[in-house]
Amino acid sequence: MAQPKDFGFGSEEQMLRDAARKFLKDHAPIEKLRALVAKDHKLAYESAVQPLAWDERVWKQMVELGWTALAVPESAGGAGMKTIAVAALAEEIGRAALPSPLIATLIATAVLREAGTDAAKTCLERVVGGAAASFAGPGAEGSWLPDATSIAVTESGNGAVLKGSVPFVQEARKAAFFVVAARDAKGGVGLYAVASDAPGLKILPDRVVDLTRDQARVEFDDVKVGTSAIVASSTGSVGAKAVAAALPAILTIVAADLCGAAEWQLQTTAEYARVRTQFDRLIGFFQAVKHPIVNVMIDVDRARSLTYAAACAIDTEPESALCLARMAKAAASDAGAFASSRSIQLHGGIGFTWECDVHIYVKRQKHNQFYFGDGPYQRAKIAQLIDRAA
Amino acid sequence: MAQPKDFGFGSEEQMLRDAARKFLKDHAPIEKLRALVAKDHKLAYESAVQPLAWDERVWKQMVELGWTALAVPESAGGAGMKTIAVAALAEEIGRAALPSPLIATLIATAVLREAGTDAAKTCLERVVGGAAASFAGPGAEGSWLPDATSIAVTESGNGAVLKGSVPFVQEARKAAFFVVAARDAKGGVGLYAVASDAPGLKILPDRVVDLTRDQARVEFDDVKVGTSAIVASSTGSVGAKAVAAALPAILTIVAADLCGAAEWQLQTTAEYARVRTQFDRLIGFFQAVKHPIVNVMIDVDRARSLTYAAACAIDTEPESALCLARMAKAAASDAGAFASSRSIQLHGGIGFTWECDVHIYVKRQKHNQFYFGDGPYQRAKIAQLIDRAA
Amino acid sequence: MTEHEEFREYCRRWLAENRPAAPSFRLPLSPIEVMTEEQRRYLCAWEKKCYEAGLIGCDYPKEYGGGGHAGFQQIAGQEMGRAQVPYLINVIGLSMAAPTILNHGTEEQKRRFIPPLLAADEIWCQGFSEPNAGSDLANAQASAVRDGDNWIINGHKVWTSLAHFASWMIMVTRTSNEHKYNGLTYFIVPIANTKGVTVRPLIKITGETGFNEVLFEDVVVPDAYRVDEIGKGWTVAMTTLLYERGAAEGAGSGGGISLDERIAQLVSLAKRSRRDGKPAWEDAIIRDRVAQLAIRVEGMRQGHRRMRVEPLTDHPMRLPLQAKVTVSELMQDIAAVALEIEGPAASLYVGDPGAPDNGQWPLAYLNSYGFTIAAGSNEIQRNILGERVLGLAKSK
Amino acid sequence: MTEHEEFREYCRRWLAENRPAAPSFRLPLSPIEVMTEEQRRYLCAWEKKCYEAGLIGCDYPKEYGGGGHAGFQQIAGQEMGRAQVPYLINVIGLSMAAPTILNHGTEEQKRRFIPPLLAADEIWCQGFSEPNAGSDLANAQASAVRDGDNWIINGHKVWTSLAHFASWMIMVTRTSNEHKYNGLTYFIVPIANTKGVTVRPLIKITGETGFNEVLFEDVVVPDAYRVDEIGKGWTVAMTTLLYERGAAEGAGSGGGISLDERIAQLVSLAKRSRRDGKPAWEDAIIRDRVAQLAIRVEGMRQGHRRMRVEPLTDHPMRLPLQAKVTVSELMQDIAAVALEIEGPAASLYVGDPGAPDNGQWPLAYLNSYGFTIAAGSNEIQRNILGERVLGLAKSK
Repeated sequence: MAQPKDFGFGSEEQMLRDAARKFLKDHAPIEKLRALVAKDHKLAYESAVQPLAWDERVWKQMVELGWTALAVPESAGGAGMKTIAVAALAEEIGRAALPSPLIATLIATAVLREAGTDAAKTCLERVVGGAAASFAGPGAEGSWLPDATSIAVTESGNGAVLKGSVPFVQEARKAAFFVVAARDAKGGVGLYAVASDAPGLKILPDRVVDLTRDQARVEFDDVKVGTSAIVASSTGSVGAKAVAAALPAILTIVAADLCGAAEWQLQTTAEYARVRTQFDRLIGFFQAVKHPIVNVMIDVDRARSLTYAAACAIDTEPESALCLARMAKAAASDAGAFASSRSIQLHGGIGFTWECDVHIYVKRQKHNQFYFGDGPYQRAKIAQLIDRAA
Repeated sequence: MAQPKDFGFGSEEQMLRDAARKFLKDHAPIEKLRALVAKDHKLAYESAVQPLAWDERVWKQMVELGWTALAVPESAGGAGMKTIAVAALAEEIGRAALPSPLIATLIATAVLREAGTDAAKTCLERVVGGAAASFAGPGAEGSWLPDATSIAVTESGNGAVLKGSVPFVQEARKAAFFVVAARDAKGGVGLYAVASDAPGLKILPDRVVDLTRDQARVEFDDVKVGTSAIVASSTGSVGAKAVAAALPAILTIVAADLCGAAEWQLQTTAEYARVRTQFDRLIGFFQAVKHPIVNVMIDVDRARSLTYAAACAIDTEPESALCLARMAKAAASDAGAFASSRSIQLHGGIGFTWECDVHIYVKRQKHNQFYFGDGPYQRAKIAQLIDRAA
Repeated sequence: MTEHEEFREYCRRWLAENRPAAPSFRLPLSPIEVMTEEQRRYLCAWEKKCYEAGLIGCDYPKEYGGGGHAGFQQIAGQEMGRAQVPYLINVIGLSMAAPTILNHGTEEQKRRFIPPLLAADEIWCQGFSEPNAGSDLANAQASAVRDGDNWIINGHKVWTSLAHFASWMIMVTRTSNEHKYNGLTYFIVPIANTKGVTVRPLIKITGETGFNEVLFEDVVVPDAYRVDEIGKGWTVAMTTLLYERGAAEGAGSGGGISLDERIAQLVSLAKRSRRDGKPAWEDAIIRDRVAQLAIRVEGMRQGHRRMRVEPLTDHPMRLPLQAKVTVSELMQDIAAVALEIEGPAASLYVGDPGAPDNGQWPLAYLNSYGFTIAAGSNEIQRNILGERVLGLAKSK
Repeated sequence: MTEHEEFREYCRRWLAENRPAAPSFRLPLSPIEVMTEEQRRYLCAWEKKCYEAGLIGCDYPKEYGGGGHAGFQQIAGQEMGRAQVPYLINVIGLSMAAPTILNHGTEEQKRRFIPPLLAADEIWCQGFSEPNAGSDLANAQASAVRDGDNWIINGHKVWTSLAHFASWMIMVTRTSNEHKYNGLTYFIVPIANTKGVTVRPLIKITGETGFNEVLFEDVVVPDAYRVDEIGKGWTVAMTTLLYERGAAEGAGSGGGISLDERIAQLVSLAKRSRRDGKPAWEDAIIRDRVAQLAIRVEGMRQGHRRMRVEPLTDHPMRLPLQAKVTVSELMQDIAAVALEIEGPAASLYVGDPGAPDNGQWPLAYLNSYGFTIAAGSNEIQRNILGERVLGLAKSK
């Protein structure tokens, strides 16, 4: 194994992680999250347009702390930190169930990094400066393959024209620009940077279950893109190649978010079992409570170990990164789903109420479970990889 | 629903079932079973040829009680009882984990019934007279479809010639004759009755895990069959049609055997949990013991209900019989596997020893779990049926 | 044609002719999520009409407003389910309060309470759970203190579906602290416009209201509203729960959408949904999951059938006591598989115009925990099964 | 090149050059199933050779026969695993007795017992379980009564792997009935040719022998063989179990066939097996199952790696205490999936010429229950995890 034993998680990474945990504890504690996203159930689910529930000041502080610069290479003015650090940060974001465009921006950053063009560099510099970004393209056909997109593109000497509509764009209303995957007439996939206020671009917000996120369908009605915004050309499907190269990082980041939230679910449910009494006993006494919690822990730990391993592989052993990242996403999706289910059930009647925080995490987990492919989806791909390896 | 509410399980069927239960309790109790099949582990698993461990006198008594005649139509001298009665009997056989060729004979009977020819009638008369039969054909490719067989046949005016080798033939050394499915050059499948001592027929006993059964590969080296033994011609694949028609009954009989044995596993494990003490408590107190046993009960009950429904459908609503029978086999296979796993685990160290009876049932269940297709196999077929119905 | 066959014919004809027009507003998936007054009015009107046509209360004695038949209710229920007409809103009254009063009530109570209950003129709710006695009914703390011919009730009940519409509550109170089980007494308590009663809607994780907490402050209840003897509350409550658990299937199917129908919906959803670029229904894992659920649905139906065939059951309570666990977990798993089929579209909630099946599946998934937790959590149900059916040592 | 890198190089070279010839007889899947004298001889010879080459006992102090290094044993273990050489038969000695004696033994005990243990000159077994104290070690009843400088031991131990070859047993006895936990005392007991000791092989459900019950009738043991203080048996036993549970993975992989290799075997088996007329590996359900197991194998490996990275673990015992549960259930499920892949061929046992993979899978499946039951059943392990790591109330 060419990987370092400690997953490359050294003192620098630990400092970042610990600082992030402290910052989020101070500036995004559960009380604040509740007030932000779950103050009013009618507002959350019955408004004509779902409200944008996030704290923009916290986001600005995060930018100041350098979190958007973290994954950006030094050549583009970023910190160029290892993926293990990015994963550790994403895990903290998940643990706080933070409503913010950071995860979307980190994913877009991963794609831009792999594109490697001047246009990509310009985008990355904007990210360092605090512009939130979101990757628009995959998801339409339940397909998360590198060339999945429902946007058509025509490239010419003057730039490119985008047409079509793409569903499931994350944090669409928080993003300053989108990294759009689009397919040309020959089937080649390119990547294009489009400002969220570009003429012809329309954001149609979804009504989503997850209270900590916004999501939209984004329509492109002959949106024009200058040559300087062609992040990767559709000729030779260069864009698809960049996405393919970024896929391990994308999966790892989403897995890390799931792991952080699952760890919160584990600890919160265990804490409830330590204090709640039924039948004259602390409910943690009952194996019908204790053993499911332990099973959650085992599943969460598997997902966490695999997530760190995937991140470290991206940094040090890229040839094994995709398989590990798919394993991490599969394990984290399943762990998130199981932790969610048990966190409601073992909280009993309380867990079924809006005022209990459990549902906020459950909804975020269900979202991430399916985003970029759930457990069975990843496993089908893993079977192909195993087959090749065997 | 055209089916009777009581599954057609009237007083006659109940009398048969109760009599069977009593007979088996008296003549095939667990102590006798243990002495018969598990007296010596070396004999069981290390003999050059696995010994035939069954009580032929009990079999003769069963024949006298009319159990082989049960499923045979009255026109062939049988009792022509309903499938629900056959299923109830098979369930008792499973509960006793009886080593006997009855299940194999009932399966062969189901095939012969559907063939409906004079040759089939002759075979059925032999069965009424006490000849054990076994159906040879499917299983070779992990396929249990009506036309699955690895035997080749050439039919002519004088009869037919069989060539080839077929694995996984049940109770091969106990059978007086085989009902052999074979394929002609055009792909048509016929059925042929072949005496177990026919020239050119060779029985090569397997070393099987299940101590309550014998199984063999049967080779046909140009075995000649007279016209009077052509149970169903290969022309027009009449044989495959007969097997297709018998398939619901076959699946139901195997499911019933699984259910009976699973019920034994449930009751035996519950009984152990009622008397065994650990940590100063009866182990049934612990939810880590109690809840798995309850889950076994729920699974066993699902399988039993579906098995009775499948049997009743064969009797009264044939159009829904195949789907119900596949559901019954899927549920019973999974229930048998789960009950097996928990019966060892919850018996603890004792359950891991040869002297504890638990392993005898576990091995029988694992065998039946796969025989004629396990849960996932059945469910793939059920999905097709649901699709057509939807 | 037997009397029962004739009645079935009658039900079918009547339901075909009297099916109500679909409302202009959305109805929630189950009666206990009914929130608005217009929903209540619509459902009560329908239920009263069914009662007047003889489809509700058929097996209750005539003197209590019933039809005086035997075995008719099951038929009417089946036909209402088949006809896919709206569900019955007074579900707690019908499945719990009425049978409890019939079994334990005084003659006066039966005459006073059962007729308007059957007619949907009075809605009922149930006051068992408390903040510190969720699955642990015997720990109920709401107190009832004797005061002449009256009782003074103080306490706090939670998880009380329909309390916001209810005239009456069936309630377990503590009348003695000396005995845990024998210190409980069962009452019928007026809820609507009663001095000292506060009904506060709780919000579910779905964002819906529909269940409540109810606070009692020196509420005066006449002794005539006591059900059965003082200190017999546990016994009476067990009767209620028996009917409630039996009714769980009803809540999932009878009157509303059947479980069969849900499987067909899954297949249809899978054919419309895309997974890895292909219809989800072509994905073998999805097919396996749906087939597994279909087996459980059919297994439950056949278990229900077998329950009544004595020679094919080994213990009289074995199948009935499984019903609550199996139906509630089945409903949960059906919804969970629907979300898997939808994939990223599972993010879209009720009210999103692009949500598959109008966003019902995320809603159904979240609501399913109501059923696995309420009416004695499934953990407690498994204890009961192990102890009562298999004779295992008590876990508490 | 660091000292550790050099040692790894050395191990590789030595193992490549000294790999033993395959025996003419079959070796069982794991050391605790070793039955015959020829198997024992072959394995002891190999183990002694490894010891003499410095691949065993590397981290033990030189005065107790070790190599006096630090961090070498893990490397040697990894390389033995990678080289797929035979497993070590003295597994109980190496993974339990030696570390326990090193931690709790007297200087004399260390000098007397550790060197021949490391050299495989003396085989060890463990006497913890009793017929009425399987998962409940604290209930041990085998008694030790003081008699001058000696102790008289009476009792009955079960589940004692390797007792038929063993010179010594580490044993928990009861020296006082007044205290449950503080009434236990830990001994080293001579087993071979000892008056009053009867070793009776038990037969496993696989039909194999290899574990035993051991009866003690007035067996005399000098006080010098007592480990740690009188009444401290529970504490000493916990040390043993800690090492045993940690070694569970070793039993499954190190030295023998690795779990990775098992996944590759499953893929190969699936390609050779036919399911519904096609290669089983084309069946999406089988692929999903195998991928799931591959994820668990990799997850365990990475968990093992993470265990040693303090900032990425939240509780020092959280990952180590999971090892026994995860590896034993993983081995069980790998075998169960292998049977599914084989389908009807899963009926064929070891010794059947047509059995896929020589019939190892039904054998492995049955044997897997040894691991989920022994060393504290997995039910008990889950209690320990919930209580020690998550602070939940004790279940006992």
